[in-house]
Amino acid sequence: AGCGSDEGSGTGSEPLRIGQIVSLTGNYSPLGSENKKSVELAVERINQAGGVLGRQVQLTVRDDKSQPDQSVLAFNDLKNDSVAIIGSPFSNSALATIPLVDRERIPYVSLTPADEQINPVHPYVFVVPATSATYADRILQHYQAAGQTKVAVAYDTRSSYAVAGYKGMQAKAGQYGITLVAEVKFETTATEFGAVFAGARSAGAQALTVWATGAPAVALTKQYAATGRPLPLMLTGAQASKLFLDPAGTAAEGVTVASSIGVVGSYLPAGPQKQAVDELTTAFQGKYGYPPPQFAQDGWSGVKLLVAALEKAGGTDRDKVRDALEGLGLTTPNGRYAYSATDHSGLKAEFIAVNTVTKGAFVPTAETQKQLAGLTGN
Amino acid sequence: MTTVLEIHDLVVRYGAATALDGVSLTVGAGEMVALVGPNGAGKTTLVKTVSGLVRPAAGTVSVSGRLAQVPEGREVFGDLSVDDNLRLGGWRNGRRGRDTTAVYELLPGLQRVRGQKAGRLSGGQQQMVAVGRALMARPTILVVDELSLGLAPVVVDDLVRHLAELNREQGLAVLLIEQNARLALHLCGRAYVLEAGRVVAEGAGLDRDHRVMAAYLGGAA
Amino acid sequence: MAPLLSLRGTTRSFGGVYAVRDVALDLADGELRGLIGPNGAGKSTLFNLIGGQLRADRGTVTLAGRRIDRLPPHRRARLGVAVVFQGARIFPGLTARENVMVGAHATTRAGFVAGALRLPAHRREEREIRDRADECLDRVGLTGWAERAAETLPLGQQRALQLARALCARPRLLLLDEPASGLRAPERAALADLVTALRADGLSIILVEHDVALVTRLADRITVLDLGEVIAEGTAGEIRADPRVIEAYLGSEARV
Amino acid sequence: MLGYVVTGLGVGAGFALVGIGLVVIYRVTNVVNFAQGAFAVLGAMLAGSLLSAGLPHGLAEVTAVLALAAIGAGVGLVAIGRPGTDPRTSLIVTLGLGVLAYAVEVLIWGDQPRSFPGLAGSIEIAGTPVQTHYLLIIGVTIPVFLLAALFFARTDLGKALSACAMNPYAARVVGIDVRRMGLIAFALGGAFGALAGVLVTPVQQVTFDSDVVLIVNGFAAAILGGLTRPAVTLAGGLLLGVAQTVISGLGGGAFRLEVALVLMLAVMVAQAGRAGRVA
Amino acid sequence: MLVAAIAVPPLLSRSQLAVFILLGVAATVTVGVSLLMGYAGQVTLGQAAFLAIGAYTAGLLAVHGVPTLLGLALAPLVAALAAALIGAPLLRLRGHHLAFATLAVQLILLSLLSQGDWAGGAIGLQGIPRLSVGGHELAGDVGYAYLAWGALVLVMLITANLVASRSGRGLRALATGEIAAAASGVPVGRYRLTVFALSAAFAGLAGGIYAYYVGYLAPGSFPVLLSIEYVVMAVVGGLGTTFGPVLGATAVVLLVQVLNHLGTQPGMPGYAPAVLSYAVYALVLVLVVLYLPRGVVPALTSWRKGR
Ligand SMILES: Nc1ncnc2c1ncn2[C@@H]1O[C@H](COP(=O)(O)OP(=O)(O)OP(=O)(O)O)[C@@H](O)[C@H]1O
Ligand SMILES: Nc1ncnc2c1ncn2[C@@H]1O[C@H](COP(=O)(O)OP(=O)(O)OP(=O)(O)O)[C@@H](O)[C@H]1O
Ligand SMILES: [Mg+2]
Ligand SMILES: [Mg+2]
Repeated sequence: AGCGSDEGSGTGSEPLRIGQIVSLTGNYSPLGSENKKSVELAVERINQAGGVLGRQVQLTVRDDKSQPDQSVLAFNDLKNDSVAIIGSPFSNSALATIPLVDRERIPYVSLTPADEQINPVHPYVFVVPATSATYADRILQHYQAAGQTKVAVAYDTRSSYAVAGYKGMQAKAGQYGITLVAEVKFETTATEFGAVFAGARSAGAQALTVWATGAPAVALTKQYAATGRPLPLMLTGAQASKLFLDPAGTAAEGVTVASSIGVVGSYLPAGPQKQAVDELTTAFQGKYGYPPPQFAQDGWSGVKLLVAALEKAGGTDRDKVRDALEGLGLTTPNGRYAYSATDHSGLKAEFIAVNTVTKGAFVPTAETQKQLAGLTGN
Repeated sequence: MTTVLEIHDLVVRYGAATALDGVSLTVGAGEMVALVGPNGAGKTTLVKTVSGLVRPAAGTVSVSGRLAQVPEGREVFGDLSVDDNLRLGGWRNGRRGRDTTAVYELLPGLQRVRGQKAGRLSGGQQQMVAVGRALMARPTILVVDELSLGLAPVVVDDLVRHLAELNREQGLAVLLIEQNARLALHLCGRAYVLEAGRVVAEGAGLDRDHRVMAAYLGGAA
Repeated sequence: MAPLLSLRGTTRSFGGVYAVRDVALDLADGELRGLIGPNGAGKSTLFNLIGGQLRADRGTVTLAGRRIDRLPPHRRARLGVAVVFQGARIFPGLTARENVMVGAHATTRAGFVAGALRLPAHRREEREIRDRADECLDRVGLTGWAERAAETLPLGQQRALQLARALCARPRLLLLDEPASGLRAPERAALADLVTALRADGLSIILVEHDVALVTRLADRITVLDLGEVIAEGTAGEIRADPRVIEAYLGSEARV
Repeated sequence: MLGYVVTGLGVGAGFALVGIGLVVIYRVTNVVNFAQGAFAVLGAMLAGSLLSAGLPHGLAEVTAVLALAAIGAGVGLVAIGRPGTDPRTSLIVTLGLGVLAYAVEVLIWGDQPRSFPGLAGSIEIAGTPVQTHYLLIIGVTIPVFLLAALFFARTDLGKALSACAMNPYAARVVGIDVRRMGLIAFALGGAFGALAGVLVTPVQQVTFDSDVVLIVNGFAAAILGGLTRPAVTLAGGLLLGVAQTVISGLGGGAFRLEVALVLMLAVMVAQAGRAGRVA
Repeated sequence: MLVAAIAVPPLLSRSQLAVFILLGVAATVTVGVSLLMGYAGQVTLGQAAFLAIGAYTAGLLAVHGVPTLLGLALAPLVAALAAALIGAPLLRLRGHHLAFATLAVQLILLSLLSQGDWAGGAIGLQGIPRLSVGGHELAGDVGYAYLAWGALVLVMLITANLVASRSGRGLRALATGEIAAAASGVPVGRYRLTVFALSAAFAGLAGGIYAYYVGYLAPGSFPVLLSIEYVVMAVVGGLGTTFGPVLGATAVVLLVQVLNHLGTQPGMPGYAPAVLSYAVYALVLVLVVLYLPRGVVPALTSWRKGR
């Protein structure tokens, strides 16, 4: 207890403490470090603007080391002093912590997209990133619009994000009149993907969706390019950042990538939605020198959601904050959130963009540009 | 006479135990010197200090010339062939160091197993490798920690004859530790008797000294 | 009377080369047999075939009428075979006394559970083992060394330690592989006395030694091995006179 | 099928290259160098930086390899430099230094993944496309292993190096400077590690913690030969690579690792069964 | 030790208590690792696999309604059984081969778990009930602290007794001289297997406690790095000592916690957590093993004796 620094700053009243559990070391640190940067940035700007409820926000960060039990330790460390907790980008960490959240009844804003967090609804858990199922939905819409009915799916069996995405497509494909003609599995440590392309092609697929995170996506894309781009390739939200573009390099040219709308914010029409994106982009680019990746958008949006709920609740009472979150409608760089008592996932498929990588940048497809045009945020 | 090995007031400790307690010893050029004494007297410790494996607490060791050594416990390179073991013995002698014929002539028992891994040899064969390896270095001073250990009598005969010959013809100096004290004293002109880390007797003709033989070497018989 | 140990057709080769070839050997109960031969003749290999460290390619090993050649070494130890290996095979990290206590494994039984729970039966057995170990240490003249870490003992004492460990198993058959090597004359004399005493206790012993004087003094009969085969067997006098043995092995020793 | 095999050889050659560094160091020092993966990662990151600084391909990679040889010697100095450090202690030290490398990498290059281009394009073998870069990896690996095997088996220096691990005491007795040999081995290990890193990065990517995957595969390749035999390491790596690729090709992508590991274990146990009867 | 285990928990804050519990769990596993490596001479890089087996045994049984106390009792048994089955073929391997084999076993186990829907797959096993004894649910952290440290004291007692016993002597002998041990009547194969299973049982017991305490299990909770960390803990504390594992585990766990707090202080640069936790951890590790190569406990002992 009492681990945060004591001195309050600003108006003289006690600072308002928010805890963040985040992976700063280990496998998930590339995600976690972006989460942390953006959360800190958001807090910093809110404090500059006078804080929340007239109080300065004080952030206490704990590293979960990409390990679930360390997340539990971190939670135990943070829970007493914090009004709310922003959770780990590692789904296992989040899932290990949620039983404690249920018990302690403390608002928990999760930065990992695992469906298990919201299905069933945990009263105090709110998810910020669009879940894999949401992405799956949007990708199927895209295929439907493009008239592609035979689709192959490949997924990393070790990544819960990828497995959930695959399951989402499997469940909904029928609704969109699409058949999954080939389902190819691989592992996180795979370096060779000849079988993925061969499997898709021999099944007569018109397009291939690959669900993966991290290294395999890059290796797969490079190989995709090296083998002459045998069929249209769709990647998902985990690839919608420089984390993917940089190492993949020119191999990524022409690949389709689904992303949150914030990634292609510059194509948005003027309006609150674009403003929300621009605010983050300007601040983030200004401080760190590169545009905010997806994980930064999530962290930032999480803080915005939490702060809005605190303002709405008019105090730090945990139950009131929770209730406030459930009734909240807020436009963030990720899109407009509408949590409800039965839906703690907030984002819908309309806030997912489908882009093509062109000259090392994400460019929305024509269809998506139409979709974006409708998103003013009002 | 110039000395090739000079040990002065050597003290060696293992933790709290003192293994050598002020030992001085010299070997002159072309001289054969025996070092005898009961088990645990400190003979091996002295050899290890000479080769730098054990750091003395006090005292000095100075060597002039090329020193080679037959260590206690054979210490062959187990996964290398007999041939390679011998060659490594002479590895600082360039091409000459690769010529193993002389050693095989001296130790014909090795000839049959020259391609075998040394670690798989019989105990006595390994001892031959250790001796042969030391000879490959063409030393000017040879330190032997146990010569006859595990060797058949006929082999010991040959080796003793050969060492004497090298000493006579090439002026090889030898410091010899040998379980068979009578043999050692017979071969060497001079000897040191070590007990409990101290030199208790020293000189030539110790094998004729009945008192010494009786007290330290198991009777004069 | 049937022999205690009996080998028939015992053969073992390494990579096509015979180390032991068609050896037949009978050891009477209570006999002390010398085994000599040139370096690499196959003496240690033969011991390993009896003790179970190596498996024979063919042939039989019979101990007190029972085939043991397919048994693993620890089972043979339980049947009364104890080996003192060439060189110093001690257990570093254990004290001298503990080294010897390990030898008692062959004749005691307390298992993991008894040990982990410190059952009274186990504690009683431990006391017995300890007493027996001290007795064995005493017999080989290591009483003063009991608490020392085994690897810090000088070579001679390490050899004696191995012998004490073998004795702690209360064996019927003792295989001694060059027990005197590295010993000085006084220790050598003490060893000879000990071996004589053990023999008087009824132990059967096979003694491999290059100290021919020692072997001829102690052994009833001597077997000579060369290139894996028995080339001679007889009394000390017969062996010393055998020209093949002189040529291959004894050299000038024969004159002594 | 043949295409998968060729690709598998390329993948396996990468594993073997990581393995050979382990072998070289182990063979001389008895130390399993847990920093071997870090050598690869550092080499790759360094080469990437040199490339983006404008150095041409080839020069950048060679510079990185040389730099890592120096770093390798430095690691060796810490791990085995103190007289009397036993190999198990050194192993933990290399583990520690591998972790230290994380800190350095995060400081200099950040925690985001990196990659750089290699040989572009692919060729078709028996109906399966094979990335040209894999052929480059194979083309470099084979001579490296030939040289390493010849070096250890035929040259005096090679034998003197091996003697150090077999019996450090005896090595000193015959006048080999065991410490210096150890440092040479670590330098070679650093160079091999970097070579592995710069060769596999174009088909994959590196993050500071990629070393775990690299070392697991490299260890797997090297262990078949008891961490001492270059030729068996190559065989081990290729076996591993081909097995994984073919299994994926047959549609068992999800069980690639398990099958390959079980195969390795089976080979190891069989080997041990054969060796077990001798001694 | 016992005193510490009894007296400390009530004095700790809840966040310290959580560290204390997980420390007990880690130390319990480390005692097994130290037994294997320090006394029996077997290296393991996959001990977390048995932690996982114990944890999943307890977790799966509890999820399917088996009384939790029974689950806790079965956790070490199943882990030991698994070790015996795996060990039968693998223990023919020695040294680094065995180390690699244990690592491989863990990798295989992890991938089976992450693909097994029955085990919750990669997403993990949720909703594990808390331990209940005779209808009373063990809900408070203090209870788990007693449980974890009780288990630790138990495995330490077993280890200390065993090592001093006839079998323990056999084990220590075979670790340094298998051939001579076998010739002295030590059934080498059976002993190696038994001690392997016993150390797995320790890990399994720790896993059972872990499962009920955390209430959630996933393959990600048992990474290979965790296995390596146990080895580090054992070595840092001092192999072949009774208190080494506890001290080693405590040192590592506390160091990690302290560095986490330091690195995440406000005002620290963004790379601070990573750099601090890697660099300082690494430096401390390197210095400790270089300057106290036999571990902390032996160093302390000889220092005390030396005065
Ligand atoms: N590593 C060690 N640690 C502690 N004591 C040791 C160590 N090595 C040797 N000693 C002790 O030092 C003393 C001298 O041993 P050393 O081996 O030099 O005797 P030695 O004369 O060679 O005996 P031997 O004739 O049996 O070979 C002995 O008391 C021995 O116990
Ligand atoms: N494991 C092995 N692999 C290969 N060859 C072996 C092995 N063990 C023994 N040999 C060979 O078998 C032969 C007999 O060896 P053994 O050790 O039995 O001889 P020995 O009679 O005991 O000799 P010494 O008197 O020198 O101890 C030797 O040529 C040896 O090289
Ligand atoms: Mg000696
Ligand atoms: Mg022999």
